[in-house]
Amino acid sequence: MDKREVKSVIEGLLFVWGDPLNIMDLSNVLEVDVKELSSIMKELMDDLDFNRRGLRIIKFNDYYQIGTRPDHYEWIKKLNNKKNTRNLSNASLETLSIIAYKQPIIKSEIDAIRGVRSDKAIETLIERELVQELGRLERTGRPIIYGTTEVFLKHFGLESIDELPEIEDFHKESENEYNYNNDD
Amino acid sequence: MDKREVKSVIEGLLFVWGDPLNIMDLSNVLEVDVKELSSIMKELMDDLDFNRRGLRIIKFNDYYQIGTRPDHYEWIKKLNNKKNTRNLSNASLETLSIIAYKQPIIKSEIDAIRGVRSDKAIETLIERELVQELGRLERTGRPIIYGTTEVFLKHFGLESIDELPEIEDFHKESENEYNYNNDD
Amino acid sequence: MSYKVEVEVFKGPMDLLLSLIKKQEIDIYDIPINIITDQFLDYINEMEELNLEITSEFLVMAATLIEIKSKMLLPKEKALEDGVEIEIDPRDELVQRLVEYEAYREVAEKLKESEIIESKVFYKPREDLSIFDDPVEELGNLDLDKLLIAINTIISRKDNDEDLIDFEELHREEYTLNECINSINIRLSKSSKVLFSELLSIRTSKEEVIAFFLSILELVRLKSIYIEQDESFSDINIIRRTEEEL
Repeated sequence: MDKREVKSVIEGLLFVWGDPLNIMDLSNVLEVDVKELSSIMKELMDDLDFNRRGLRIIKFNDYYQIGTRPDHYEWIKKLNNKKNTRNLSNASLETLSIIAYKQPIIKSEIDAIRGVRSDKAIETLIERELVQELGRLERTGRPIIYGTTEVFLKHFGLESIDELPEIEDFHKESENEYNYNNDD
Repeated sequence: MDKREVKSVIEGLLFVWGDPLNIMDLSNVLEVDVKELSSIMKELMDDLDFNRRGLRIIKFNDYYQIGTRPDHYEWIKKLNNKKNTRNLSNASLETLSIIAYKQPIIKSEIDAIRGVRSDKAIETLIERELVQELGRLERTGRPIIYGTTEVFLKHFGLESIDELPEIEDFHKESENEYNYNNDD
Repeated sequence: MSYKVEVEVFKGPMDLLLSLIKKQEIDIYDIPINIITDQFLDYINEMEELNLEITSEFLVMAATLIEIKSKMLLPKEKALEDGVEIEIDPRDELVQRLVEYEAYREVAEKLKESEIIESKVFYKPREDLSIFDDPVEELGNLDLDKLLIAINTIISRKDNDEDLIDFEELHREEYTLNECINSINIRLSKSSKVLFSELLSIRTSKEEVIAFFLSILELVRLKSIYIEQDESFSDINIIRRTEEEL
């Protein structure tokens, strides 16, 4: 099978599967090794974008999924009025950001950063499968350790956790700047 | 919207709809008159063929439907072999139980609950006279509404649908396994 | 000095503090602690006046601010860092916390934007791959247990997160009292007692619940049933009156 045909079959497979499909499974079906497939997938995703096809492929961790373009939302909504989008509250988003960057993290650390208790926010995030319990810390009280899920990546259109928007390294910066200002 | 964009949106619409979609519905959604749309559709179908995309659009009478290419059949079949399909041991029974408890219900809702398209299962159930069409929902695409039949009641020894055994509330059972692990 | 703030906006003391700093266009690394402390306390007073619940977190922060304020009046503590003696600013720790918190707040804003975009994507359900399976007679021996097991399996599998289902438009629009009364009478013809919860099913809409409830009241009025409850808010026992009671 030439590369073009592989791409074509991939479209078909993702269409049939509907749900996120792991690259290992694609590799098994197509009999193409994961590394090569990975670069073919990248090309295919770019092709679809470049040619402004009506469908796009998203990637998160090792999963690929085919879906519609966000900017076609208004048109598609006219046909399919069932999509209810529940966006997260600011408190949940704030909590989620902390978990995303600092994972694995325990609740008391989240609370300390936010300056408020985060129980309810964490509960919501777990319910929506954006956050999961990773285990417990072996110390007094055995606090639960939290981390983000694959749903989290998909929800925010991230390929992996490394794609989170950059934030300044505040620990270093605050120290430096602070000392600097201090000396003035 | 330029023609290219119209084509792109059509792909998205057919993808989401899944079933055959009437040109009148497409025309209403896209605000493009039927005659023009008809020629755009022809172009789009040719585009997909010419570029050997993994999906193709078929037309019958005034209906259009997007789907996979027949010559990809063997690859797609491997997808079924390679993957356990979420314990779909009993697609018909599963579909029947949803219709019984949630009727009146339309197909896209059954699909959403099962996470799988249920065309074949519904067909089987109608053949067996356990399920019937109750009418159509008055909205775009006029989807068919399904419900159970007298044969269904008789078969299960029920006097009325209210006698179905009680089940726990759908919403209470929110905790549960994690989406994508499912696919492994 | 009185400081007007929109009371509900703040998610906590950090959020409030950051807003105060932003409004004043102050350098976060050189906070005029007197002014900020006063404004923070003003805000708490205002909350009190409005009878809003002041969570302990706000009080802890107020105490911290006052402590820093008083330390600022004292000669600065010194510490050795890499063999060099440096002055410790009492604001140091608070500033670090604020900077960190602000960073996450900004990230949350960015995530919010991507969330909006990604929520506009539609996906499709999986095709029914069982067409590739060997045809088996799935509906061979049907019994109620199997049906129940099937629906329970679906329920337990379901991630009821995003889905999509709006049964509202499908529901029948009216539930007449007569229908509900009939249905209750049928139940009571089979057993002398039925629980209110047993009248309702998974498909029961709010309107239907209300209709059932009104029917019960009507039946009580007609003296064909009486009702009992073990305690407030518990399930309602609906009991048929016997012939002699009538």
